[in-house]
Amino acid sequence: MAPVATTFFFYFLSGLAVLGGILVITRKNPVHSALALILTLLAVAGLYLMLYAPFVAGVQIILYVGGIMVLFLFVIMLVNLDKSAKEDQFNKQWLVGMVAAAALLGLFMAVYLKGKYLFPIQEAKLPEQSNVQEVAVSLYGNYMFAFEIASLLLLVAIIGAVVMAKKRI
Amino acid sequence: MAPITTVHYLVVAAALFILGVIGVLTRRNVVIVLMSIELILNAVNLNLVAFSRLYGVQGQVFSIFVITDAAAEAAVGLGILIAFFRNKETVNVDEVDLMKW
Amino acid sequence: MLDYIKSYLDMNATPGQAGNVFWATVYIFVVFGGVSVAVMAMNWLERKALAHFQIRLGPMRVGPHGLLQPIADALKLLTKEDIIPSEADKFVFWIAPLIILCASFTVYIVIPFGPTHAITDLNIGILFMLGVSSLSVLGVVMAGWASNSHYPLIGALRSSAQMVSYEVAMGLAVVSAILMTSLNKTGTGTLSMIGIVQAQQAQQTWFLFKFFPLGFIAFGVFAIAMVAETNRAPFDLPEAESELTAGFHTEYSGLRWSLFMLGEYAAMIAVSSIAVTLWLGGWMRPFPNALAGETWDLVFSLFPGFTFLALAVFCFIGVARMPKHPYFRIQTIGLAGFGAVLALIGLILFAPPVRDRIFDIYWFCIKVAGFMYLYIWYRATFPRYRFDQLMKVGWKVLLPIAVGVLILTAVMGVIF
Amino acid sequence: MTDPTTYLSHLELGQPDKTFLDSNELIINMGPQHPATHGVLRVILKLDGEKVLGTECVIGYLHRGVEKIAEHRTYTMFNPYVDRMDYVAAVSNGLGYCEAVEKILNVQAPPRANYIRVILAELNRLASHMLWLGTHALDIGAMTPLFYTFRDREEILKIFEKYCGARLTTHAFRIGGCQYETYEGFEDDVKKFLDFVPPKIDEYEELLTTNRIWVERTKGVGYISGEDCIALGVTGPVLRASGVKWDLRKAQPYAAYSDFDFEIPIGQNGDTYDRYIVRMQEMRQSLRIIRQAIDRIPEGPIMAKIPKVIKPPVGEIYHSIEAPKGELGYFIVSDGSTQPYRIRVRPPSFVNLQALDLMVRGQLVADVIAVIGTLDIVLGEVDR
Repeated sequence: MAPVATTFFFYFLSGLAVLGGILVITRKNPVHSALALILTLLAVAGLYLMLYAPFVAGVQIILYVGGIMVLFLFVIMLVNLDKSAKEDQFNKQWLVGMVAAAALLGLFMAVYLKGKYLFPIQEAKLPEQSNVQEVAVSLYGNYMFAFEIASLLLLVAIIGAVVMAKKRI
Repeated sequence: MAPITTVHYLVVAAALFILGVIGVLTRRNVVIVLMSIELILNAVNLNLVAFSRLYGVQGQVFSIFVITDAAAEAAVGLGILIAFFRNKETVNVDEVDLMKW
Repeated sequence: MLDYIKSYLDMNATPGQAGNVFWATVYIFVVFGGVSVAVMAMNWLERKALAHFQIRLGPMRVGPHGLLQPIADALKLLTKEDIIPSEADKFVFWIAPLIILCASFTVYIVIPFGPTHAITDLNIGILFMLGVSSLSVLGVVMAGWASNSHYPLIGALRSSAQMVSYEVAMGLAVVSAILMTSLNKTGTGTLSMIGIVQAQQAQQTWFLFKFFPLGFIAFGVFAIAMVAETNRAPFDLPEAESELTAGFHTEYSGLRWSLFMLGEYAAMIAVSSIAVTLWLGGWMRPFPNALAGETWDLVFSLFPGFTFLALAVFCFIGVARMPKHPYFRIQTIGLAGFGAVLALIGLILFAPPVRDRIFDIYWFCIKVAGFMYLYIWYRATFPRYRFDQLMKVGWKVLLPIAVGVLILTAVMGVIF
Repeated sequence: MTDPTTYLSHLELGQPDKTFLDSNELIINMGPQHPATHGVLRVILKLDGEKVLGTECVIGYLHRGVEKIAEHRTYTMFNPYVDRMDYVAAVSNGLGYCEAVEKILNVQAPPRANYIRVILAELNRLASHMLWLGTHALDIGAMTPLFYTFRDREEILKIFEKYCGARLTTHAFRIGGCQYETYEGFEDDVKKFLDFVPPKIDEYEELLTTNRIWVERTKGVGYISGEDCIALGVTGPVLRASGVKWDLRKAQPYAAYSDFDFEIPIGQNGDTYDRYIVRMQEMRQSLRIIRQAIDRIPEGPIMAKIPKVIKPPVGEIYHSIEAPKGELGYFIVSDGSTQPYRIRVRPPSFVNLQALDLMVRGQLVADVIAVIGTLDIVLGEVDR
């Protein structure tokens, strides 16, 4: 199935993503930030679908939005933030931070303008229907070791999170 | 309008990345800093997936690893946040000035 | 125009696959409208069935046997004052029910009512369903938080913990079913909802009976987890009336509250559809292998018509038993009219061209309706779990069983 | 509305659990408008997550000053008021009051009146326990038993209605006996009821006793030891479920209870499940008593000879009976006039409610509901 109205959806979704990103870093209330982040994540999932990566899009929704963001919201509710919402939201080095970010942006611009012609414009034909199979073959074939390491990482993270969050185990 | 090419996606990814960097560098609230890190990771993922259009499926595999990493990071980060909040009753990064308690 | 419709009807793909935007839109309206009607019917049915479990009559006043009660309820809820607590976070409070509603309705995009009767067939169908249905947790959490009140907050914390925990067991049970789809010559499985049913067709068995009792256990895990996932009795702690008044939607009223209810019932139907698709052969009629052949096909294709005729007969019995009093005249006429409409639909369903197209949808819906009845039955029978017991069941019972079944399924798949 | 923390300030609340976010204690008002507090009980819960650190009951929302009213009414006039205290067991209230006044007057109700009293009081105990079972099960989430128990309670109320015209606040007894002779067919009605109820009780037990979720929700929940019960003055099924064999019907028989053969069911564990079992057994024992009473009911007068104007001698008296919920006592001080100088009621619910805090500490919110249900309180009696 060929995507319809690609241009419109691209600008729509990327607009949503960037808007969400701006809201994330400007909102006072962390819950609003989290909602904005969810917006960004969903928009990015839509962009994945447009890039013929449905499996990554599914994983993005199920893990990021359904898992990680719920964790975030859960923690925001646990730590009562009413007091801190009234305080100054930006740290003292915010000017330095902005300058650094601007510098980074400049770097990106330079790289894009210079390297735009390095990679082929012609897209490789990735069959959408077998996307999941291809990802699976790659994941359990070439990247088997990395996959196992990732599982170990998750185990470590579980233990770490439990140790951190629980005072008395 | 011009057809959407990989460069377009890269620009979106760069914008998200910069937003994330600004968030990390300027915000005081740990939760929002962690969320900004998620933004950065997403920007990276978008780059990876965009390039996987050109060079094959490896980019998508890597983005899955990045998502795994993000989950681990969020779990540990929020765990630290809870431990920190329990001791100092605050979630501001610039008040994290003790190495132990 | 007619040719256009005809050409579509002869096509062998879902509108989404065919890239047919017009038909996809039509399907979306039909499916969403159908789900809304099903939710209303389910509402009435739950109240009636629960009442009869509990030696009551249930709604009897609005329409014959309370048939118009859902409409009256909907009107009442729509016209009710919409209260937003003054201390609430208005925007989040406003958007939370919409998120739940969207999450539970978006799922229907990939539900296959028949080989071509789906809005579209994503090749990550089941992943999409699980992912989107997990979004409703967000709505619950946001509703609880935005109300700025203790009971909703506790309800939200409970339900987010509950839904996230049971998602794990549910996902693992689903994986073992997906593993079964790969038991063919090429060894490639599928995540597509239509592909899963077709795999059952190809393997000549429902996955419920595959590797008996493995499929059965996986189905059982899913069936329990899906009740917990939709916050229904006996896992209805987030909205445990006796403990938390109404859980996360305590502060909601009127239209917004009805959106929560709509979302909840839609989610119930959606997860039941997953269960039917994965284990009960989706749109397939019972015993396609044992009772094969033209005759049996014909017999089973008469079921839809007979079902509606039976419902019509029920209505006419009800008409006969109506009290012969002028007060009940309108109700009697209404019930008779309803019966007549049902009988007419039944007769239409006997017509061969309709019969052949409605056949799959009928069997799918009947299986889902069975699950809906189970939900009501659970609610009438079981007391409520306590939170720690619920977590214990989720993590210490269902999860190990699901992992064990998954491993055993993989082993069996390699052996056979 | 007072700030809930002021109530809690004098409470010695347990140390917060360090395993959770201890900076985040929740103080929750459960009630007075809450589906599971059986009326207008307000419980202030101090929670640590889901764990209960302490409770404080705030009562008095239904206070009507019944005891004060008594000081301005004659003994006869006050009789209907007592029905309004424990309104689900009005007959027992009336029985206790009438017997207390009879005791201070030093008259004896005739045997037939005593038998009628026993039959009605035991029927009332059944009704009370049925109502308890239905609401308790509803609190724990099982909806259906409520309707079953109400269906069967209806039969009892029908008998009451036929006997004295009232279903709930019966005012069935008078000082000195009963006002009404049993109506025609009373014995048949009661006998029919006796055959009707045992299968129904089996039905309730079928629904709950072996139901896994029910057992998990009630076993080990709300434990209270026999010593604690005695120390707090807890009586009734709650006391008996903790293994103390104490029933006023046996310990100091009143009315005609000494004539009957019945057992006192006791439990061992003192948890919610045992209290449930004890009450179910008590229902069967009540049926046994009613059957004996209806078989042996003597003929004779139903009213003792008492003066038209009741003027008890100066003095004080305490009389208590075993109401469905525990020891229901009346302390009457008479100054020799037609009106009591003071009447103090010892309501079982009020005293049993004291045990709530002890029973729920360290347990979960859901257990508070179960324990409030298992204590079987009636707020009309707690607040009087």
